[in-house]
Amino acid sequence: MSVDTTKHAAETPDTPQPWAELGLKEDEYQRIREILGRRPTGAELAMYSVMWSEHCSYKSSKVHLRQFGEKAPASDAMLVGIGENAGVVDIGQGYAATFKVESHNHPSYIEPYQGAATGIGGIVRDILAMGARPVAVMDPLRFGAADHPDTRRVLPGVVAGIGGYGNCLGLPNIGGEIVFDSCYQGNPLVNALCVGVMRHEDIHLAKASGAGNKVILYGARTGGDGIGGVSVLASETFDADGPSRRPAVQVGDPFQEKLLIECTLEVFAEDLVVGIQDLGGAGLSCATSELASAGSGGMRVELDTVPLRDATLSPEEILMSESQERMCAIVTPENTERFLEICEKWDVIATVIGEVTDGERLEITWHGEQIVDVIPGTVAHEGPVYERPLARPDWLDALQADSAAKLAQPANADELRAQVLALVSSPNQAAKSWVTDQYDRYVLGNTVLATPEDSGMIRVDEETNLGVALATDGNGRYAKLDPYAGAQLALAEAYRNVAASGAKPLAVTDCLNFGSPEDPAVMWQFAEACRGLADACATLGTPVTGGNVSLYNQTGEQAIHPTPVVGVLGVIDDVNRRTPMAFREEGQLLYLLGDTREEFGGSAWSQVVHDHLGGLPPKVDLERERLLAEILVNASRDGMIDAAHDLSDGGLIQAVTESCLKGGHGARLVVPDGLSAFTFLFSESAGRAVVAVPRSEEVRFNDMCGARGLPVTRVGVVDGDTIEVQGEFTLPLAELREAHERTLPELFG
Amino acid sequence: MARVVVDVMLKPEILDPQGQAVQRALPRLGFEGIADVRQGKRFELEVEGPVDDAALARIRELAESFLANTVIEDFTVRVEESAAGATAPTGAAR
Amino acid sequence: MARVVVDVMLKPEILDPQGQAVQRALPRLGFEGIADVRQGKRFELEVEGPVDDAALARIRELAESFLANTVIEDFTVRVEESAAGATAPTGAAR
Amino acid sequence: MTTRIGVVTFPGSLDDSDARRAVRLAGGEPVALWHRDRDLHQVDAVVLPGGFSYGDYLRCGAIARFSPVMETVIEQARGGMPVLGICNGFQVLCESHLLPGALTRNDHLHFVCRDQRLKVENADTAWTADYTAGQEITVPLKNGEGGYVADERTLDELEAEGRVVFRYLGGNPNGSRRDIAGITNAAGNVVGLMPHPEHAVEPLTGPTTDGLGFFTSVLKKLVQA
Ligand SMILES: Nc1ncnc2c1ncn2[C@@H]1O[C@H](COP(=O)(O)OP(=O)(O)O)[C@@H](O)[C@H]1O
Ligand SMILES: [Mg+2]
Repeated sequence: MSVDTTKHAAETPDTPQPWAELGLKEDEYQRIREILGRRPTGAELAMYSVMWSEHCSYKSSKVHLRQFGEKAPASDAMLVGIGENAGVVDIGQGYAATFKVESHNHPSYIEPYQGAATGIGGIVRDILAMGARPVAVMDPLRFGAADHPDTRRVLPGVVAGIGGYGNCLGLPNIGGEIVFDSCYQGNPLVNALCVGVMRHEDIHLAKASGAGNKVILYGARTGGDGIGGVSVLASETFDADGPSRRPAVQVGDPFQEKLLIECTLEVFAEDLVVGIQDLGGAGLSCATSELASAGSGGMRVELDTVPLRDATLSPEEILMSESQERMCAIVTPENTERFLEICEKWDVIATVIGEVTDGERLEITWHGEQIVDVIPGTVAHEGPVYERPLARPDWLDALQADSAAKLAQPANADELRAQVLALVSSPNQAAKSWVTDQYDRYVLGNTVLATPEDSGMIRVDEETNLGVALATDGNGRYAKLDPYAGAQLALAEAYRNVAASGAKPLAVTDCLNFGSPEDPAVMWQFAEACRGLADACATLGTPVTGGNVSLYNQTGEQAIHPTPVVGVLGVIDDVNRRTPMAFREEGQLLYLLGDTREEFGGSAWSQVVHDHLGGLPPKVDLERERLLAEILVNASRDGMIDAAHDLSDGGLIQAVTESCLKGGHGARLVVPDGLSAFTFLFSESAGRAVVAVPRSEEVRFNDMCGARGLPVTRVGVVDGDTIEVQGEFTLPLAELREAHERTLPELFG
Repeated sequence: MARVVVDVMLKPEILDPQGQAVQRALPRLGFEGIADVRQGKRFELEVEGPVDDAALARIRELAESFLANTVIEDFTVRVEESAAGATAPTGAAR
Repeated sequence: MARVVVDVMLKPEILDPQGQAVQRALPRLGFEGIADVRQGKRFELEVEGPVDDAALARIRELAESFLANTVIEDFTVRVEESAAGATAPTGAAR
Repeated sequence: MTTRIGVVTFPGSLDDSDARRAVRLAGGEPVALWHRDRDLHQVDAVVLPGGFSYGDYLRCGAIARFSPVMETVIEQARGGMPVLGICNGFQVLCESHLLPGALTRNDHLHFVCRDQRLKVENADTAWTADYTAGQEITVPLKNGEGGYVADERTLDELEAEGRVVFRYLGGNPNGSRRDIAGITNAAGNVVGLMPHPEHAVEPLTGPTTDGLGFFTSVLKKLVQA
């Protein structure tokens, strides 16, 4: 079969092309013809279609994401901002950290193991491409109802895939989330975060410059996997014999990725690359067009030199393939030999597939014939931008009016006790060790804190004990009730978690998981969440450095809860000063920081006890969050507290239970004046944390809080082997532990 | 008791890192002349009662829904002839 | 190009947790009458050149020293009859 | 002069830098050894670290066993050089037949990462002399294929000769026969175990510092030698 060359395309303007099958709209196809001044070749059409897909072009979300840049607080920490593979922040002592969260939702539903595994693989390559050594991963997950049969299929596969890939890669898994809600039935969310560290001078960017420099593709051979995966559409091949389906499922090879990491780091160490880009969604189409458009010149690529796993692939398929574990580097001719040598050392296949030119076009040939001739920027950055219609959902008023305040509260101490047990054993609040024990948290030997701590913490420098802390959060129930507040609460919680472990929050990444952008109600939720997050970042002084958008998360007409997942990175000068969550010493005093109000909208209590979602989420007070964080960080630095745990879903009793179980010590709690025991235990008011203060520090700690104006209430003492709420009930730790720990093994074990 | 064997292999177009790892190791072990290696799974089911068409149909169903992941794998089902020592992997071939 | 298949199974006396997990799941899937399940590995080697006795002997050696761990596993080696569609797992049985 | 302890890096090794750190914290000089290099660079002992050598495709440790560096390690181990195989390293030692038996898929079929209590059964090997027999230690365990198996005769022999070095306490995490977590060869210079002592060498990052004893043991032994 002859290839569709640019010459042929110019001569045959009327040849029908499968633009619709590739997911392009008629006006988008016309726009491509305008840009080119002729019809696109098959290869060009392939490139434009994947690069202009929602996933790659952010066509529906772009107008809203802009706020993250426009409203971003001035921050000296930001070294590289939105637009690159991942943002980079200065963490001091000459170090920089880069981190980002991405989604792999749809692939993980189709093939849970491989979908989740390749999700880890993809985000790790993004971090690597910035010049950093990846040092840890996290995995915020959402599944359908815990007892639904399909969750039994999806969850174990996803968890095994994340573990199988991450463990084999040698990256500690230091945290994440597992949330069950029937809104994710048929549409689980598999988000993956990776963090890497480097020296400032090692930052690399995805750009091709310097005419004559070589374009080197290295890593796995290119196969037929994942073609069209990125556009989530049927992937017709261009064969005249009619469409043949290629599998959209990509299979990961973590061993290959481990070699890719080591090889790439060695190449960085010898300063051999001018620019570098990972191959993720849209494969070579993305890598070549992005590298070329960011650089100074053009690029020429001989596509037939790409090493293939399947010799029958067409040039279009090679351009669209999403085969995993590949990278693309720009290397000067002088350094090329050394680059190839290092690849050989690591058994990594590396091939010079083209070079940077002094022109301005991206030209791709196939056995000597030109099949692509484009201005790369038109592929990479000039995709369509939509101002999709927005409409506040018509059901929202009714939902917000359905307040949780009218739900029956426990009538007596026995009921209160029973509800505590129900809460801590409910799938969302139960211990997650059945999952997290499948992840290696020790590898690399720098894990200072990991699950189930408030944040994961990694030592960056063994000499100085500089470290970073990370937490991810997102509460779809809150966001459903109010997406603006929900996004802010997600940020506030992650921010608070980082501070609770003693680190100063610095910067943000986010993964915005929403339904179909073609539904104005969903688009409104999305717009509100973006606005909320951007405003909150401005107030908290933590810029968004990068992230990901995942749309079309819905089953039929039913969209998932809007689920903005927010990751916060913090820095700690000396990891020895970290604050763990466990209550470790009898006699230490328990203080509740912040204000507790009757706030039950979207709460875990309302879900577990009443299967209810309605009303308004807890009030957001970002100034309070900021103050609380300052107090937590200062207290940690000055050794005033021995344990801290932030309060979030499930309220105080959930937090105290977790800290008691972790430390193996009980607690005696006293209900503060002015609060009912019920509100004290279950309220989800934001901006709160519970801390354990050694008696010797009590005065100093109280003085500090008083001077800064943070409400602080003494609520109890670490004591014995029960949790006793004075005047109400006593629960033996053993009984709590049993309730808390048996749920997941029973469901999935 | 009859034995039914279900062989499950990755579809040809799906990456098989395991088979590739074996293949890459061959030259180091002094083996030449093996162009490709694919690694899959073999299930041996000991079936009570007669293995008639109905039983085989049920086992096919089992293979399709459970033993194989048909998103990425193909499978075959066959009754193993109990006599043929060559195919019964019960003793190491020497 | 000929295909040689090497089947590797855990020795009968070695616990096979994967086979057991399959077996335990059968009742839940509504399957009765399967007395035992063992899970092993299947390697498909594409051999260049003729598969004569010498070639087979070398592949046996490969299986013995590399593909199987004979401390815990048994193996068999056989040439796959290229015609017999029934045993070539290239398409899902239906 | 400090004692040189080699830590092999195979492609896919993961805990090699941790093993080197442990050697350093114990007072030795860690020396990185490369899988393609037969030369052991005058090290006095060798650690085969955890990880997924060559992806652990086929079987854990099966491909690593045939690497050039292992030719020399096997030879020197037979000559009495102390060799410690941790997790994947243990699997490599079994595949190399320096230690009997094999490691199979965990009986529950999941990867497991947890802090594991162990009983030191043999405090006379090159790597355990700093412990006392019967001592309890806690170190991380993390593996997917850690079930130790061998035929009954081999197991009886191991027990009779005191070659079971560690046993799991507080629950068998992977279905290992007779709760065996680690074993030694007859000479006591080659030790393999599934748990990771190199991850229990600093209070900051490990559950305990119980793992340091492995490295101090061998350093003392080598100085005495
Ligand atoms: N929700 C978001 N918030 C902030 N930045 C985002 C978001 N979604 C995407 N981005 C940024 O847009 C850029 C392009 O994203 P993407 O194409 O997904 O990158 P990659 O292909 O490297 O994964 C990246 O810099 C990414 O961080
Ligand atoms: Mg990228």
